[in-house]
Amino acid sequence: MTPLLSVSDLRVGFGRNPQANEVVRGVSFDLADGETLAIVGESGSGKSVTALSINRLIDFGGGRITGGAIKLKLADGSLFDLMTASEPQLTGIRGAEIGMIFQEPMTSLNPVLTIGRQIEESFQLHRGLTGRQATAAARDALDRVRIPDAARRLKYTPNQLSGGMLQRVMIAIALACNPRLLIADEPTTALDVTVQAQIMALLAELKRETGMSMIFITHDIGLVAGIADKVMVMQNGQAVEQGELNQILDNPQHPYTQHLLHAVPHFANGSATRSDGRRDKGASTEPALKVDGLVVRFPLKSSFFSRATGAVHAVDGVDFDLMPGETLAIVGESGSGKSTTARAVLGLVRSTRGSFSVGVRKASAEQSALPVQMVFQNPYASLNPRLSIESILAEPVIATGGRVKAETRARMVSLLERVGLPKNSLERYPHEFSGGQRQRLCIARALMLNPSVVVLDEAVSALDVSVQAKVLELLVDLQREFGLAYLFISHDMAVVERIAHRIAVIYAGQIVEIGDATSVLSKPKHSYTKKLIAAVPTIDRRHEHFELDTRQVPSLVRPQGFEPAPARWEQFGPDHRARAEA
Amino acid sequence: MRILRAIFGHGSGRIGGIIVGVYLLVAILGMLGLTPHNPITQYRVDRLHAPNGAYWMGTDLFGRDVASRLMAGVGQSFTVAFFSVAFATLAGTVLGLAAAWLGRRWDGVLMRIMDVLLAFPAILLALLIVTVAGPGTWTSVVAIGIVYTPIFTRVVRGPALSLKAREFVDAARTFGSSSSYIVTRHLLLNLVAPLTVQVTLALAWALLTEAGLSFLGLGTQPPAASLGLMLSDSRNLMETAPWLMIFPGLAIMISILGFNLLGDALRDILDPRMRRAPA
Amino acid sequence: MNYLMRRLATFPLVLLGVSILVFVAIRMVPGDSITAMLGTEAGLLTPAQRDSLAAYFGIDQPWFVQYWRWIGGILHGNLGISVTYGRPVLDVILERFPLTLELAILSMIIALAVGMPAGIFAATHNEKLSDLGVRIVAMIGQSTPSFVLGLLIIYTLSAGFGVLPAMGEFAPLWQDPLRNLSQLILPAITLGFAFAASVTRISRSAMLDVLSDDYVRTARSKGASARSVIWRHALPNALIPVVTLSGIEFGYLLGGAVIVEQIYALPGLGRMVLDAIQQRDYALVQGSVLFIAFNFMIVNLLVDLAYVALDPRIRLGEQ
Amino acid sequence: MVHLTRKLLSGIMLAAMLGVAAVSTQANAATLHMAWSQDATGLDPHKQTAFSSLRLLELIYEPLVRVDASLQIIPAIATSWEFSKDGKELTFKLDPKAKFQDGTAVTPADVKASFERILDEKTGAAARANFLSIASIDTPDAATVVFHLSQPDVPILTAMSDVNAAIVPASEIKAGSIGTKAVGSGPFKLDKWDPNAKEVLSANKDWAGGATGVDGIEISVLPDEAAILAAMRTKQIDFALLNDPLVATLVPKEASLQLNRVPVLAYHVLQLNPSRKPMTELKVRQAISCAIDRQEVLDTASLGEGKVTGPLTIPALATDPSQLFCYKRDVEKAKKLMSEAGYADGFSATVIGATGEPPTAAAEAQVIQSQLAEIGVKLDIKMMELNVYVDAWLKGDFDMAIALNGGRADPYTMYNRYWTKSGNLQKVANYIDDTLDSQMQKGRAETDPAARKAIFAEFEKHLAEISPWIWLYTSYSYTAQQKNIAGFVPTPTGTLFSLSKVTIQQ
Repeated sequence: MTPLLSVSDLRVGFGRNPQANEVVRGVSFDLADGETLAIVGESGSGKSVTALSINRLIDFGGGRITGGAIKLKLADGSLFDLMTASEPQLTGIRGAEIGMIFQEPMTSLNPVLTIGRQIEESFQLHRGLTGRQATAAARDALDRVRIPDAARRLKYTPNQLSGGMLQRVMIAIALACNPRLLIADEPTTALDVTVQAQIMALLAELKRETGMSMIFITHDIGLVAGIADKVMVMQNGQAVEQGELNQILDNPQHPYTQHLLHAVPHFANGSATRSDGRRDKGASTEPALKVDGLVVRFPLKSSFFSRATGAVHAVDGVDFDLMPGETLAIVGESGSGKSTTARAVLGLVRSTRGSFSVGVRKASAEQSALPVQMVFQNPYASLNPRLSIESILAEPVIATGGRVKAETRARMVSLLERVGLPKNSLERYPHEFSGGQRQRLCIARALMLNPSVVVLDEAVSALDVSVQAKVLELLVDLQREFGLAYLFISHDMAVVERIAHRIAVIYAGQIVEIGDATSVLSKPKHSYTKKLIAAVPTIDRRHEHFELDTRQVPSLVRPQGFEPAPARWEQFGPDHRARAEA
Repeated sequence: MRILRAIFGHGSGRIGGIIVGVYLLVAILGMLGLTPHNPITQYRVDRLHAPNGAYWMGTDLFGRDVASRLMAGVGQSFTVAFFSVAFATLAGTVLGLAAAWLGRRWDGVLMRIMDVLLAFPAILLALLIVTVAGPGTWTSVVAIGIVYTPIFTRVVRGPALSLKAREFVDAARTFGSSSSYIVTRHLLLNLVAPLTVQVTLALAWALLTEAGLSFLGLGTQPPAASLGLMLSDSRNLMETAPWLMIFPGLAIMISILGFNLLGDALRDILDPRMRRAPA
Repeated sequence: MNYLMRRLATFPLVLLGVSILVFVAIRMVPGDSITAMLGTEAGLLTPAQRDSLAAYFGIDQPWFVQYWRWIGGILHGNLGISVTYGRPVLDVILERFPLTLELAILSMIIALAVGMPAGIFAATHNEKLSDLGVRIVAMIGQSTPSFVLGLLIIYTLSAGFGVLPAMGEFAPLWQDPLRNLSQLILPAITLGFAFAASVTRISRSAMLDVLSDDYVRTARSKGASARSVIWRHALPNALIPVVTLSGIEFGYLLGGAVIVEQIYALPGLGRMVLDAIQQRDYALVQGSVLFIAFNFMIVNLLVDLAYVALDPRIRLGEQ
Repeated sequence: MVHLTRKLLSGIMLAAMLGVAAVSTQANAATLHMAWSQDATGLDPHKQTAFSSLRLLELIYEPLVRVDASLQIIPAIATSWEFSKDGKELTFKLDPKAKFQDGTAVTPADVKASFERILDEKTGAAARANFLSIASIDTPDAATVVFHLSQPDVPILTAMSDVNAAIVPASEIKAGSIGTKAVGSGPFKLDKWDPNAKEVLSANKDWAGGATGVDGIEISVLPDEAAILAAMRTKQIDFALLNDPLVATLVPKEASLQLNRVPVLAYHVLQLNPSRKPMTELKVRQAISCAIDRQEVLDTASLGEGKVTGPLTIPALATDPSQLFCYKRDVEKAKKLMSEAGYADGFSATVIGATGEPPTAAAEAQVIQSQLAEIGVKLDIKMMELNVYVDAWLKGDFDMAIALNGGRADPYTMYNRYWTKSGNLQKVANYIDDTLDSQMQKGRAETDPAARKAIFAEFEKHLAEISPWIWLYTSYSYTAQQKNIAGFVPTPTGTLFSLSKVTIQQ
């Protein structure tokens, strides 16, 4: 039987001379009716380019297909040659036969058009529906992706919906005309983990309903387990391995696949937590950082002249302590207040209430001028592109009133070496480094002042998975070596599992569960923690049926003068407690 | 050097770069007096000669060599354009950075003052300044400079505000870097690119504004030549001696073309979005 | 609404600044109403004659008294009396304003009607020869001083073809629309040429930016045709910079186009102010500058409101 | 898209052409369409001194007498006039037909009230200075006015020919409406005035001078003279006043147009400031006079449109310039004079000029700059907005000034402000000696024309020799007209009064 889609020896290049700048170098695969192929790879592997070549959108992105063949089987069984098709022919195929969804739902929908119009367009283009008919069809499409109150939502513009909702709208658009092939290009990467679970569930369900085929592109091999029939692993523009799901996951042949499966953090329900440096119950060491009743509120004003009418309670009564040499991970989803907490500790946002005390470090003879330092999420944004690495590393020293002396330079060199960067880095500029290297630079910069506490705000989230693993290793090594205390802010449970000694789960500005990492991850007590953990994809849960949940994150806006009720805590172990639920 | 190579690797940048380069050369020659004739010497027996072997671009009402005046005029016009744009850039950068960095009340006050200048009809502002101070090269510089200051202030303030919210500024704050350090190294250094683009485009406007001021008799003072003055002096001789309008007119147009091409090229080269890797 | 109130609240402040600036500046210029009227003959006046003329022109008081009187008048809706026109300043301004407004609107229509299609055409033919052609024409448009273009048009039409729209004796739109249009079309083209060139360039670059946005890719993935992608998806998003530019330019044009009005002998605001400066008609200069500044601010506000209409993401007043 | 653009473009062009065609065919036979580049600045005939205001007011108001094209005094409101033997009494007989445009007759009381208004310091009339010798005014009967003078004053009659001495209704003076309402006795009534845009004049049917040749005049203000020429080419304008010789000289090239030019009394002059070093030195001033080639200034700045002149520009009194001091350029002599004065190496000075006033000012300054450079005088040119210039000029705040000064039909009226000890503009002229002052006083009292001519010839010779100013040339007053316009007589005073008899031929 002929496959639905057959790609053979696909080559794609960019620029003036596409043959010389090939990004995809000879990729071949077949996709049968109703089958799901997952393409896995890190950035630059050519997986997205491969996907965009299938419906020839790559033509508009500056790319040129330099060789190979792409054939699509149409409904009548005839073969359609996508390589030689004219642009008008292709517009007839796109949307009708091949639907596509993208990574960033926020930017992939036209910001100035209502979502209704954007869905209707598909029906107009391929079904010739207009007016009320098109509107009705659009409403049905929204219903189909489980968006409640569809009729009203049709009139919304994208900015009025959350990322998860928008990705559903995207799916509704892509599936409007019941294409037989859906290409999903990292559709959940930009989403929170619970939302990701919902989208995955939706895709799986729709696939069952329609019997369509799917190409699912992701960097997260853990995600693949839940949805794919076949897996293709890509590296440097080539498919290094492809085969059945179980075969790839259980018996990988290529070293790169093995690396992806084993060297990269995957969530293991608390079984992969650190065994070193556990909190010593008896010891009465001073905490490196103690946070007491932290509250951060942003007043809301309804007009220039009037007083504040309410406030966004971004952080609402958070306390924790952090011992030297310990990692406390604060996990939560976007908008939960985890980053605000970190920024408040550093003084980047003004706390409304609460106190911090920073313990003096005893391990080191040198007194640090500023005991708390921070590493930011985006290594591309946190280094000034116009300064040399030397200036960047010198800045904390200058800022604290120091002079750049020979010993300062020596410290720079040794730190660079310690974080694994070449010695000649000092004269270079940030753009000459990769993302992972830049994050190492940020770490080196944070260590310049010899701090006792380092706040790591999503410090590895923006990195490719294999780089992530290495940076995590570096962080653990540095912690041991310098006795650093880490406040590790993250949304990624797999990463947290690898580095945290203790975990605090934060939800709507409040800590709902805190305690020993193993205990929290393996025996979550609070319903939110449970939900969070259940949503994390793992290699072990294959073809699992995700549950759909359409609840939104609660609003953090409270009326003026509102104070939350004092928390009641339930203790579940020597170092594990959760907020009592009503 | 890197930027020069980039400009010459860019299609329209190459053309713009060459044009501006040639003009700079001509301007320098003109200012050094290395012209075929003395630009202000009146060969009064040769008045209003059409272009010929001795006078490549003809002579004017006074029998002065148009080619030489054109060279001196390019020098003069470029001087006014450069200094006025430098004035506006400097003032606009300082004010824009101050508004963005100090924020709140300072921002409000400074931007309201800029609003006043912006809302004030530009040509009238220039006219009043020139009338009060008396016309001349430096008055034109100040007048054009003041007119463009609010524009530069806005150009600086916007990106400065977004830079202020960037993570590397947050990082600097966590070390306790001083305001002056953050403003100069983190904000200003990153504003160089957008400012460069704005400067090339503003140079083109400044040339045109200088011509407009000269048309109203408020620009360069005779017998010195500027492109605008030559052009406006030629207006009633357009029929008698068309070359008096054609050459300075072309000279202005081509120079502005050059600046615009260069500005566009710089925008392409310096705009990170243009370097965005294809998805 | 709040935003609107807040913006409007800054108006008096800015206008106060403008009023002080214009008041001080115009008085710093040497010469006064008397020398403007009499020229060198003013030297023949006896001191008593000068005093009585100064009283007639209302420049006999110290400047702060004059300013106070003027501001007091404004608060009662009275911008003063123009000494050249012998009529209330506001009447004179409002008589000239329709022409300026009409000219500004016409030039903007020309600029948008020519510039936008040209810019979109260039953007969709990016880096091709036709793109280069459009860009060069646009740059020539931006680099031609309006007086050169105006004089060339007048000369070519009158000497070459023996036709020219009626000069002087301007006919308002409501009296004689055809004559009015014929008088304004050439000035509008003169102004619109450079304006259209700017619009071309800005719409080209905005379109190029937008065409590389993600949602355009989404539209293509739906199977939208090239035309639909441009007109339905890209254009509404590319409009904001065009609106900004047109708004600013329009705001400037509402202040009058001195040079073009002079060449085409149009009794617009720009020439009126220039004449008023030359005739040292203080009340008229002050009143009209204030009026122009007010218009400029209103146009800016409208541009900001247009953003909201164009782009639902923009909420005004958020920092 | 391309199609759309093309359609739009052609649509716009079509609209433009249609409009153009529709407008260029309209014409009103009985109305003279006129254009000038500068508009009147006000309507009070006693206060307005600007050239453009006078040209308008002369069509509306009448003085007692007028001067004709040869500068002879001719009747206006007065049919006859007579000086008493001692020259201290001047008697006018008024035209009984003279009527104001409101229908009332012009009476001796109106004349008396008008002159009293001029003499009243509260009026602020600049022309008051010319009438200070009036001691009292008698109105013995309904047609006679007698001026009693405090001293013999022959030039006062010429001064009275100026529209600044126009007769206005006593009732309007009382009402205080002079300047807001134009009620004169002249050939045209002002129907509408839109300052800096246009004037509409209609024929005054009751005018004592008879019927006018046209029913009305519509004057458009076209600020750009090249645009005036363009409008004349397309026959929109019948008659125009031009200032710029560069534009005027293009008129004869058009077959359908005619250029009228007449030498005027106004003179282009380089005013030195003899109160400033080194112009305090007679030899320096003379050196400057000798170093300047006046013909070349005229040829270059004004395309030769004019005539080199000495201080006197009135044809009947003027001396042949070639007989004046150093009117032939003599650089050697100039250098010699300079070194005698101790300035062999020259000096630096600033010359001021008004932008566009006259249009040739900048060009004159540049030629003079270039000529004076040859004797080591380095001139710095500063062009200023007219009012700024006037301000500096009146304060005498300049080293040298390029000026176009107005001329009068009588040399005393023209120069007493500068070259008498009590002259109002002594602070501008900054030079006076006994010879000049006594010559002026003699010329003022002398009633015999031949004797006057001799006195002023001496005056002129002396003035040229001591060179406080360097008189350059007189230019032409230009009017351009369609060839079917008949009856216009240009005069040296620049008046357009003869438009009252102009006709349009079909």
